[in-house]
Amino acid sequence: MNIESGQLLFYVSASIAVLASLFVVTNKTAVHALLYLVVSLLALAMCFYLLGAPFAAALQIIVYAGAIMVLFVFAVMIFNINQSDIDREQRWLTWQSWVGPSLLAMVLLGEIVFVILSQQNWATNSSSVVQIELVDARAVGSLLFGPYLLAVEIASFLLLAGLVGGYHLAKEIPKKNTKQGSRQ
Amino acid sequence: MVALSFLIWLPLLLGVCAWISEKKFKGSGNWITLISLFGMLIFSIYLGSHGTSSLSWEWFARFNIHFALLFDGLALLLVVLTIALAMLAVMVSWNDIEKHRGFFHFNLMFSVAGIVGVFLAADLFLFFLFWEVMLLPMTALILIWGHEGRRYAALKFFIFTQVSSLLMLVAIIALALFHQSQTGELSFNLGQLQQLVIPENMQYWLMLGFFIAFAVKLPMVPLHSWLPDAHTQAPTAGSVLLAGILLKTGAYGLIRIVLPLFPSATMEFAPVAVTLGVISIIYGAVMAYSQTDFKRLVAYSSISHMGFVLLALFSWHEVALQGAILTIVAHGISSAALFSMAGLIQHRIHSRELGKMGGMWASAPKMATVTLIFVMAGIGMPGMANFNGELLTLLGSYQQFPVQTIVASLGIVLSAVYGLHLFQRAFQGPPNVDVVDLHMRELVFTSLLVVALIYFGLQPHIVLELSSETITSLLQIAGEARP
Amino acid sequence: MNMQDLLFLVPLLPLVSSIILLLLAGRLSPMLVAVFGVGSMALAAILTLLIGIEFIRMGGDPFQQVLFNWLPIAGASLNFGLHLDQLSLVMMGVITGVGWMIHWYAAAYMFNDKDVQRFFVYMNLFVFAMLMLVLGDSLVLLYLGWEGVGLCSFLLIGFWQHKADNVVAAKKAFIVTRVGDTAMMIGLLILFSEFGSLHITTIVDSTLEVSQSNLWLACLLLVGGAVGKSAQLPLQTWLPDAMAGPTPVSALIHAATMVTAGVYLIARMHPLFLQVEGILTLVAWIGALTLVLAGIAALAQTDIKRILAYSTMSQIGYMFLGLGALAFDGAIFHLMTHAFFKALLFLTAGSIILKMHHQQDIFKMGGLFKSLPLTSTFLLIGLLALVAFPGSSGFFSKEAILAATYKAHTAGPTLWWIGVLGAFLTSLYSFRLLFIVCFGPANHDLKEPDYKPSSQLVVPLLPLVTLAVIGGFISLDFSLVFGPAHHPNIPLWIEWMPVAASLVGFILAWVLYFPRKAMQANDGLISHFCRDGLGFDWLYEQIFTKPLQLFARINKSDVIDHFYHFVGWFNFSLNEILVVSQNGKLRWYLFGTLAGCALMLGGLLWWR
Amino acid sequence: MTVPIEQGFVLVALLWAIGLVGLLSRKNTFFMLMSMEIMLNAGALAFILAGSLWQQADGQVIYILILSIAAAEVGLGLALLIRLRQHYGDLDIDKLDEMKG
Repeated sequence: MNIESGQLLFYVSASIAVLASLFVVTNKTAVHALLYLVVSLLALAMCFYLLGAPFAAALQIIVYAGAIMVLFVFAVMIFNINQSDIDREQRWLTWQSWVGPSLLAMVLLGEIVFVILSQQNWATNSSSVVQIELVDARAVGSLLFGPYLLAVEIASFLLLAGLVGGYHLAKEIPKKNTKQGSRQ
Repeated sequence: MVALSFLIWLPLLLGVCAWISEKKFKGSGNWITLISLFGMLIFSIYLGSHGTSSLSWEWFARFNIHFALLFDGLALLLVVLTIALAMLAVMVSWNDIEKHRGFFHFNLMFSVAGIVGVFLAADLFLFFLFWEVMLLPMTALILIWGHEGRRYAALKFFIFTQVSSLLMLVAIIALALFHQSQTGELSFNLGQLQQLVIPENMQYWLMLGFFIAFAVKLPMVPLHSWLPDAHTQAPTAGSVLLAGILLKTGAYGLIRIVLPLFPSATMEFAPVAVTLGVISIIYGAVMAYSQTDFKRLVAYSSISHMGFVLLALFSWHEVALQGAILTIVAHGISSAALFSMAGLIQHRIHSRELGKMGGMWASAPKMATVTLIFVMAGIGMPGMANFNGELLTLLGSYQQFPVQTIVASLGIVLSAVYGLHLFQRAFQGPPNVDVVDLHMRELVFTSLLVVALIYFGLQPHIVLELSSETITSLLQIAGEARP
Repeated sequence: MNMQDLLFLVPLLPLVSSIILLLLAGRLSPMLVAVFGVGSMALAAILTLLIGIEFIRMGGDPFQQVLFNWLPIAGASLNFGLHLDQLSLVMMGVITGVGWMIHWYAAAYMFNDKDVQRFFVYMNLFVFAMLMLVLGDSLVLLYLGWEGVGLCSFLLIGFWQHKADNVVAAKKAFIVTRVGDTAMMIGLLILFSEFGSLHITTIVDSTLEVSQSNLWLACLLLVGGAVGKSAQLPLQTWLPDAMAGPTPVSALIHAATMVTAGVYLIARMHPLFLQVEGILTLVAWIGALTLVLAGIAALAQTDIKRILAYSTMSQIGYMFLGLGALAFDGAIFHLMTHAFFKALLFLTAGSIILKMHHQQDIFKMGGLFKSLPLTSTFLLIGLLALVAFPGSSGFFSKEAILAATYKAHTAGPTLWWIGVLGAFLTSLYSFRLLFIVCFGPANHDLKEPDYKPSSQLVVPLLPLVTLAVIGGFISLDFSLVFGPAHHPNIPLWIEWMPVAASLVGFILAWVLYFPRKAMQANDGLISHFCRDGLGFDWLYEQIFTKPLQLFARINKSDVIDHFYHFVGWFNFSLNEILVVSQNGKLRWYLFGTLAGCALMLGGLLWWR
Repeated sequence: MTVPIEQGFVLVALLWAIGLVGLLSRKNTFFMLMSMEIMLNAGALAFILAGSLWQQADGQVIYILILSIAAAEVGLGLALLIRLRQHYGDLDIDKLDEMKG
């Protein structure tokens, strides 16, 4: 693979990810934002691949951009978003609401970037450019089911808890318990 | 000796018995508590008659914490005092308690267990545990059966004690860790810790941690402000226990822990402590004079009396130490007696205000006579127990701190001022209220108190003999620590 | 059996009687009460007499009796022991003898009072305490008696406790004397630290080298104690108010025995006083000033008992003068004769007051010689002894003191002249009292006849009358306590000068006070000032009582507590402030958290 | 292929900051959730970067764990959002302020 083109590809996908993320954050329509999010995730998957983690890239596409985003899509469907929601979104998003968070984020970003750039010796080699080597799924798998077995188990518990909790919470609730219901 | 630990389990167990039986048969709790306390009294004297005994069970082996008890003369003295005053507390509040009577008895016995534990503990961790244990039932006593301002008083009592005992906990842990750094092993055992040679500076800070905890309990001005509220708002039984014994745990801690563990630091600190003691004496007396509430007045007078103990203990003089122990016993009896009189009066006229009393001698001469004797004991009438303590305290402290002792002597005048103020406002002058005189049960325990006060006034030997071992060892430590 | 071994019974008898009366409160008839109360005193007095005879027969050597070990003070264990010597024998004689008479009289005087039993409890307890005071072999035991008599004095002054005034007077007496007691207590501390013991003989006979300044201070403090108990300047204010008690109480406690305890104390500890410079001169000056001031104050009184009270104060002033002039034996002699005639005077006054239905104002009396001839004669005899009429008991004792004063190196002519002035004042107020009470027109409507000679209110007075007249001829021997008596050679005019002064006083009293018409009390400003005890009460009120009360009122709720309240308030306020930030808005929290992160990270980078 | 590693981390920071801005400024909880996804992804990228830096598989392992956390979080979060929508009719996060002090 061409080294130059790989690096170029990385920059392009990174730019896409950043731009898509920006759109996610600023968009007023939930579905559009969601689609931008998928784009952003896919761009990141590309990055992962370029960084020598093809397995992670695959998972990013299948699980993240696939399964998890489907959840979002279902949610949007259940929400039944219409024009009034978009209008409300329009009302909420005044320019004032952006000032504070942006400033804070700028400051933090500046600080973090300063920290990152002020580190001189990132790796053992003197250059800050790293030769990427492929780490394949086999290595990941043997590690995952070796030393990290406990973490895997805990993650399974977490998912189970998430499953049960999600089911319980999203269940149709009796009308009398809702505020809407009591108001009517 | 396993039997020793019964002194702690028994009150707990019997307290539960009293609780249950009070639920089944109304009024039986009083008798059960009284009889079991009496049994414990006999038991403790029997145990004490065999001389010093001790016990040590491994508890948390990892931290080298032991369930270690030590029952020597001083402990015997205070345990007997505790049980006797607990009996007084039961008799005083025979008909006073209206709600949760069973639980009341349980709390009473629970606090007795805690206090006895404090007096017996020979392991600092255990000591701290009991120190906290005795706090809970006492707070409950104030909170549930107290008078009008009980919530405030109970909270104040709890916070003061808790904050100060945290300092003690820090000091205990620091001490144990220091032991580890010196010998490679954690230790909470008092005897082992006494062997430590602690550097001057560290000794001073550790000493302060313990000192503040005990000074709050004692209490010492300016850490006294929980006491008037707690004593005033507590039910009579609570006041009796508080004034009679709980304050003594502070003094006991000073004798058992602060003085022997940190001899040179206490000597360095002595001028400050003694001055604070003198301030307590004078300030307590003046504040007692300012009060119009019977119990509050007696509460402030306790501060004044315990100032003498502080003065005596930090003088590091044999006579003064004798005086301190005599004062501890004497004040235990006389203040408990005065609080029980306050309880009897409140039971009759439903008020503690001196303004609502007056001229009660006319209708209740026996009560007046008994109160007069208690007041006179309190203000240091020779021939009564308190006088011996004060005299020995002053004689001993004068050798070390002449100026402070002379100022402390002024407390004698002030004690007369508040004592007479109390007595005259309540019992003399134009009759204001008619009260029922003492009846048989009340007469019995008040006369026992009178006899005790006069007996210890004329024959203080037994107290001093029991405590002589402690005093001797303290003096030995002092001799080694003095440059 | 040796009579002296029964010494312990002398204090024990009154104590036992007191305890019996206390325990059987309300169960005994007044007659039985009197039998117990007076009987115990009679037994004690007879026992004292027997012991005294034996003691003198044995040559007067001090006798010790240890009853039991009291205070095991480390290194100086203290016994509960009695010490009998010539000094304490005389004191014991006065206490039991005069005390017996007063008890007897009191039994009749108080017979109809419903609290007669309580009265005798206190009286007997008082006698016990007083006997402990004089017999105690250690200063602590003496202090026990000292406080005990103070307590009984308090109880007896406030005996009729339904009256608020009596109660206040009782409290005042106790607290003012307690000031003195405290001084004495501090004195004990110093003595203990110097001598390592509180046993009187050990201290007195000690050959230890002691610091003069400490000893001086200790003596000064002992004088402070004496001054408080004996109502001398500056702690004299309680005595006139103490007259609120029943009259026999005034006779026993505030004339014959307790108030002279200070004199006893100084006499008992005199070897210490001889070791330090100047302290005896101070004692003499205290006595001299008190005797003059009390004499002046007595002149303005209208209450018969208050006159006698000031007179007592002034006579004790003489005793202090005697002590200061090294005439310890003279002082004790005067103490004894004073006990005789002042007890007589008080009891006589009591008889008059009883007849007058508790009227104590002398201007409401008058002409009593006609209506109460016997009582008035007793009064006259008592007053003659008081003004030291030649041949009466008071003459010899006062003469002894004044003669010694003139010569003594610690006193001198100036003090002697003051003493003579005192004699003049004594005579003036005594005859003022006599003239106003017994002569002139009657200002009352008394119809009853005088007491019968066989009355129980008269019989106890007869021994006192006899002693007031001939008591001066009793020769007391104090050689083993105070050293051999020496009679200074003094010019004749000095010996008779006090008599002349008394004569002048008599004449002046005749001119000023002999009632030619109905008399009125002088109500001028100066009279008021003198009647109120020369302003000492006012002064002490301003200096001590008012500030204490003010402080008590201001600080009732304890200023230190405010600090803890502040801590509580501070925390609550802090809570109020922090609660504002807890607005429930998730984004706000997040913003806060991240701003904190930004700050910390920034700080870290800045100071790295 | 070579990637300047600090540039990778700058990308992480950038994504994270964008997510943060969204999280702080959006009132709609749905958008907040999405912003959180972006932030999570930034975190995941950081681990992948570190993994490739050290030539170790651990980074990817952690990525998988992050993935499962994200899955659980999204599941629960969306369920909550559905309840929220049922209660209030909209997804205004500021309406959930009953825990204020």
